[in-house]
Amino acid sequence: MITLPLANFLAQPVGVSQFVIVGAIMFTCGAVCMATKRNALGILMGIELVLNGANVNFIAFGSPYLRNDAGSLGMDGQLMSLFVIVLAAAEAAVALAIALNFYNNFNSIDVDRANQLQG
Amino acid sequence: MQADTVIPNLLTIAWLLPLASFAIISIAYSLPQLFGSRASYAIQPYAAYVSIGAIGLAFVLSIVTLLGYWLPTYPLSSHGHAEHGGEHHHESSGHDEAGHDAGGNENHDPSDDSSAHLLPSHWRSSPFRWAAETTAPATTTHNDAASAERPHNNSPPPSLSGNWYTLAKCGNLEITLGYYIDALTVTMFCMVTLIATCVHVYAMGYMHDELHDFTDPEVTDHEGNKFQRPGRFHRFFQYLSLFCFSMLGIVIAGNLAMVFVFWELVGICSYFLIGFYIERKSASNAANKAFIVNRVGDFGMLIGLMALWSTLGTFNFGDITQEDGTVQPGIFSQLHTAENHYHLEPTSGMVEWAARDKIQEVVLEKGGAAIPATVEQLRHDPHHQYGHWLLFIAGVGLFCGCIGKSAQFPLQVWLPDAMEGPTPVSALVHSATMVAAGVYLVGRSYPIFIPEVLLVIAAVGSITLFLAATIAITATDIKRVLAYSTVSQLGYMMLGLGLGGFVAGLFHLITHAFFKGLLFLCSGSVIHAVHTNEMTEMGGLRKKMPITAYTMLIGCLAIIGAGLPIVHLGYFGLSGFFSKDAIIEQSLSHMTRNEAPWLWLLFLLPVVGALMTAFYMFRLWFMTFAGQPRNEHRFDHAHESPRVMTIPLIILAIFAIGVAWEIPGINLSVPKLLEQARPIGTLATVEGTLVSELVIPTEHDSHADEIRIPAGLWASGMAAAGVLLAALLYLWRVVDPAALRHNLLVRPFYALSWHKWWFDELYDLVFVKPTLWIGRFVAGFDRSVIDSILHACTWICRAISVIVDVVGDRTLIDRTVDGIASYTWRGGLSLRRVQTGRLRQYIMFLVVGTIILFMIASIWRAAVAG
Amino acid sequence: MGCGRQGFVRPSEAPRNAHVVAKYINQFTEQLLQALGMSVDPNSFAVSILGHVIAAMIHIFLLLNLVAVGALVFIWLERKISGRIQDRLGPTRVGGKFGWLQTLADGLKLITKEDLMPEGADPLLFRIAPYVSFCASLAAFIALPFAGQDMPFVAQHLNVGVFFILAVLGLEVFGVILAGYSSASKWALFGAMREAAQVVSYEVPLGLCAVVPVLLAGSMDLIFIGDCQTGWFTNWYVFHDPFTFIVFWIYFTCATASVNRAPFDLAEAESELVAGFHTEYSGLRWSFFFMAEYGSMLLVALLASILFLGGWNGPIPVARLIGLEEGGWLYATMWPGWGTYLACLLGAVNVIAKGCLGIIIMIWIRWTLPRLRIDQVMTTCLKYCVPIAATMFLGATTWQFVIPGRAFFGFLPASQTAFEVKENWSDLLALPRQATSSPEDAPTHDPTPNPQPPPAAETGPKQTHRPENSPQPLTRK
Amino acid sequence: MDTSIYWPTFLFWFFAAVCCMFAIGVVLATNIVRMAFYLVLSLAASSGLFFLAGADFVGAMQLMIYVGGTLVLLIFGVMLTSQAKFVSMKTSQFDWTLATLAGFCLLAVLISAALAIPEWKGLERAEAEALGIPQTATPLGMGLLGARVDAPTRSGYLLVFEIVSVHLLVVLVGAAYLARAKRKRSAAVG
Repeated sequence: MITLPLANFLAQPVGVSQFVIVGAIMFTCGAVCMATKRNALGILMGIELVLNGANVNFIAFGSPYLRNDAGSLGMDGQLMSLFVIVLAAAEAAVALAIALNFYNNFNSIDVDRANQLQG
Repeated sequence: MQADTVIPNLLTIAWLLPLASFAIISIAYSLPQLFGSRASYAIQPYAAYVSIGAIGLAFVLSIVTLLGYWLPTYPLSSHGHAEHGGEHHHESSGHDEAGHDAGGNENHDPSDDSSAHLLPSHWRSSPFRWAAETTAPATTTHNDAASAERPHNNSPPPSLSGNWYTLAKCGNLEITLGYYIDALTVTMFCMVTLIATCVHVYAMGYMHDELHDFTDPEVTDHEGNKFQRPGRFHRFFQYLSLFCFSMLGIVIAGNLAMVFVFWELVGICSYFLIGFYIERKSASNAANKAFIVNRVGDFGMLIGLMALWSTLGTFNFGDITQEDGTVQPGIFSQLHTAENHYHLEPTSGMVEWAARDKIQEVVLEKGGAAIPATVEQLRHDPHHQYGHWLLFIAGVGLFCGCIGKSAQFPLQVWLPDAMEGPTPVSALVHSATMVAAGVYLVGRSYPIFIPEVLLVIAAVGSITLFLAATIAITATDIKRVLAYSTVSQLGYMMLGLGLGGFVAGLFHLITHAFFKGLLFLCSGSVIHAVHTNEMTEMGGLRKKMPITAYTMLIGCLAIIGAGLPIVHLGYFGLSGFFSKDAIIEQSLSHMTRNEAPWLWLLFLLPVVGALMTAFYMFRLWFMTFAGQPRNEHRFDHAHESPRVMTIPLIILAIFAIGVAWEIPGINLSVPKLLEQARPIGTLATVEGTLVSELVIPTEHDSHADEIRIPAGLWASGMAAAGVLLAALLYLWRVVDPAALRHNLLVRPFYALSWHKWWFDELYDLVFVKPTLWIGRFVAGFDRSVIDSILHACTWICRAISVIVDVVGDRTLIDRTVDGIASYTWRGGLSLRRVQTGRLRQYIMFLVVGTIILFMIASIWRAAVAG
Repeated sequence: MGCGRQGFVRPSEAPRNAHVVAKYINQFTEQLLQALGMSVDPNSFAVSILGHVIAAMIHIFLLLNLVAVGALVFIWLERKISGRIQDRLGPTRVGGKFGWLQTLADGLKLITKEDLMPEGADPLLFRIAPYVSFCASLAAFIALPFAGQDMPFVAQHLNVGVFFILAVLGLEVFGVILAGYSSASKWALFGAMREAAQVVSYEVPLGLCAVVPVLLAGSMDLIFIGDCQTGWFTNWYVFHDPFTFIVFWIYFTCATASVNRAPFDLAEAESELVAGFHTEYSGLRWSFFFMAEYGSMLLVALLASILFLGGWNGPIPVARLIGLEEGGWLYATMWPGWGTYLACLLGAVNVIAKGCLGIIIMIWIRWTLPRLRIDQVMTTCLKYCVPIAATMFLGATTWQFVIPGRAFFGFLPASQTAFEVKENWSDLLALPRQATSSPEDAPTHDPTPNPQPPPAAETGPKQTHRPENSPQPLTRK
Repeated sequence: MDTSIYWPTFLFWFFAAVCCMFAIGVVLATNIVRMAFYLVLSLAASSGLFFLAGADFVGAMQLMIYVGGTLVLLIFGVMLTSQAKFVSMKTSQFDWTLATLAGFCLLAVLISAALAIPEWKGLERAEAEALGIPQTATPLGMGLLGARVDAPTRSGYLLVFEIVSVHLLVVLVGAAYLARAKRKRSAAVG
């Protein structure tokens, strides 16, 4: 008796593409974040976002609920994302150490101050 | 058969036990020394216990093998000619071990009746019965030796051979660790382990000085104070164990390569032991001398090995049964084939090799298929005996090794110097192990020797025995006298073997081992008592050390071959009596068979040698034990040795008396064992092919009365004469030796003997000095000529490199490189603006780059699609 | 139970959780509406929403009450116990006899208090922080089962329950940090920093300890872990072998630390930092922090009871003894399903009782031991707990490898149910590759655990050496 | 046609919304701590997405590690910025516009790519509902140990696992080293 317009919309399972779109958005946000933040930690967070977007894609490709044919990554997707997570953690550790030294050298974590590498 | 597996295993264990004790001692005592912590004197005796236990256990195992497995499996024939009685049977059924159908076919063998009348009944009681009974059928064979139909020679003895494993295998050269076991091997095992055990026990007493810090009286530094060093008790026994292991290895070895390996091991052990007091210059010199002189002999041995291997393709003595059941024929069965009635024949390989150019022609004409026929035809070519020369080279080469090891002329010089080692070592070296190895190898490879080689052996042996005997007469160092007597006794053995007396030679080896070991241990006990080697300072010790004195007396009697040749009651005598008589008989029969006048020497020298042996041995005994003490001080301090040293003396004395006798009850005696071990095809009388008038009579001829009785009388008579002479000179002092020394008639001979025939000087002149000269010359040549050439070369190289440097490097290469570098530099300068050092900018580049990539990809796809 | 021991759970075997309840409710509403004479399509959008929403409501209500009421009770309990320990009476007046309404009164007082916010604070974060930590500690309860067997009482059945709970528990400190940072005060900041450092480092030994029961059971499914300890108390994992026995105590210590109770409560060290991270808070927000703290206390205690103390299996299997199990006489007398339900209810009581025991012990510790210094806290974690836990983990592995399938320090055989429900991947291995992806043939490979459990001796190695025997079926098929 | 609500879809959109919203929040926020807070929420939501996709182990992992990681991030942010009176480093307007432009281009490209592939449309509802709860823990563990119980034909990840472990160790050492170097310097200065 009660039918809403979005009923069909919500009644059907989503596919890989929706996940990939979410991943894309996170990726883009991460990229933009990296590009705009002058704060080293902000850039770090951007990187985390990017990696997470990649993870979302991996999971989506591997999920049996989203894609069921032989093209599905299966468990490999989850394994990949596991590795990504672990490596992201490692990268965070190193990046933080770098940021720390950075801070000690420049008394700030503004990456724009560190342009001594310019040609 | 089960014994076939048990005997090798038992002997292998007996062989490896000394190695085990060596390893244990090394790990427990020597290894810590590497790290600076030396074993305390309190625990060093345990090293002796370990090695004594090992060698004693080895002796027990050997005896068990002999009595418990060998004899039951291969019973000795109470009928001597059983071995060759079985040969007709062998014609039909090829190589299995000697059948024992004793005299099963006299009717085929006329020689049996001919030998029958040679067996008077009253010999049966004598210890020599074996000789009487093993009288061969071959006595008659030499008459028609020339005739086309050749007589049967004796078949292979019962033997076990096999391989443990293969060390190396390249092409058809296969170096294996294997065993070849026959009665000789077993006998040697018993002898070696027994004497080694006695020596070990004796050494425990003799070497006790090493159990505390040792003061070497003979080594002094420039201030003249004595040299102090920590004792080396455990190391001595370590070396002894290794020594026994090596010797047993030679004895059990199944192929010549393995023999060579252990041969060298024995060499290095003797090096260690002779140089035991390494701080003494004389000792280290003696060690070096022994080692180097041995290398000379080993060079010849290597030649012999190569000759054999390159023509026979194998090192194995016996036939080896492969895993696949095929039998790989060993050296013996290749040289003595059943088709050839086990006579020694160069193999077709040898013939082919010897006549290779002829065969080459044949192949060029008829092609390879014709080779066998040609070989057969060449083999019977009467004019030049193809292959015999090869056999000659091989035999002489092998014998060279034996010359070196058992100190035969001309390499006898090292043995007397080897007296520098501790006396137990001398005893071991001279009796059971080192010098025995040479004789044993001759006996082992007996089937390889053609008559000419045997002649060489006999000649060398006779020369050696005479030479050494003459030198021994004047030596005053008690151990040197014994050393030279050893050399001359070894000469006897070689002579016996060379004259065709296989049993005689090896029999003397066994008996000599016992009494020579005894003599050396006695001398050691004397030295231990009076602390000198010089007989001129001894005398009258009989009262002080009776046991030593009388055991040594037994030794002397044994070595001179004292015995009663009472023909019609059978013989009685000490061990040496039988063995030496056997040799002299063999030489007598050899002389009777050969017309060549110079071959008489081969009888004359041993007989004279017997005289001299008796003389110098009793000279030694009288000077040492009889008469008045020449040096009161030493005499007063003399004392009988402790029991640990005398008991081995007594044991060895018992054996020195009775080792030649037949053990009553069981049908066992050393000669019978050796007779059973008689190698394939060494029984018949053979004639030389290269030296046609040479005849090597069969050993059994020498047991004929007309040979045996005169020989026995000669030997005993000479011995008696020698003893008498010695007594005259040194006991009753009818003539004063000192005065005699200055007698014009005697002096030259005395000088000759006293200076050992100037052999050392001769070698020094002939070999050592020239070597040094050549060395200096080469050094000078090197310095002057070669160095200058090298300098010239380097100068040229340098010049060339300078040119290349200027022309090629500086101009061409550097230009190019600089050009590239400058361009890169400019490129970098122009691109540096991009490198802003701004992290965020880089990220922007990344993003934009990604986008552009996507764009390109999609455009591309569109292009491909549309 | 044996649900989901294969690649996929059969729909029929789906665990009891919100979805199932929602389905019941849907049917119920359908019948109701039909009784009212209205015909309705149960699959219609609104109805389906309705059912699920109601079901979710029910679950949330239950859990919320558990936490909130639990907090009330525990605060009161703590005050009484601390009073007794300090030889006082503690609250006596409010609510009659033992002052058991004291906390309620406090709550009312807190609600009426004014809600302050220091200037210079970050308003958003300051406001949101208490709810963050409370949500974290509440969210962990979603995966926490209160009964196993045929009718698991769990809001959402996760087959990585342990992991999930530990992860979400870690989120709680997040609110604390935000609070400490956002209320611009150095005391708060210090407290937050301390707590962050402490919690982050204590998660390591905590995880190491929690892995040991997972290892023994061979699954991260809390329900499964609980069911592996059915039977008498001898089957509890705390008694499984000496290593687990030690691990239990380490776990308890680390749990105490990770919910920063005394003696690890450096975050609110009154003597040094006024009140730590909640110095600036007052009123309801402040009470939320406390509810979060007690909630997480309850959580770790319950987790301990499930991981180590047999969960819903009491020391004595009362339900089985009184025949309340399937086939028991009492079971037969009741309506179908109700016997099981009662048994599970008993189980839930068991779990909560053990949790309360754990909390009482925590309280006892708090009022007995003095507070540690920060370096001591770190030392305890990194120098003692981590190495010991790691060693115990190795020890337990070795034990499981050497004498598998034994319980109670290896004296007794393990309970049979522990083997009924072992995962059996070899069947799955035998499948073609689509097994994971195509749903209809994965379940058909019958996952039903073999009816008569094989003896421990031969099942034990099978599960310890799974990697070895897993390739074996490849040759099969 | 089953029109009743399919909760996974609903939850997906919910989580996706949270995820993207807070991701954008991270971009827009100026305060570092708030950024971290948004980041955590975004990551938590994405872990919710993982749960929905049936990767509950990875989801839990995400929660545990990322939250831990960002927690530390947060602490550092606080430590390194709080002393400077909540400095917010403004970015130039030009950068902003440029970055946004590039971002949108990238987003457009990615989304077009996502929608371009026909296989990426979802399953049928019945088909999806027939699927039970996937068991992920054991296959993941076995996969890391090199034995694939889920897809026997595929390769295991033992080597990768080892490499990553060693990498982690190296990273720990390196991070510790960097931190230590800092201390030395400060000691030298002060």
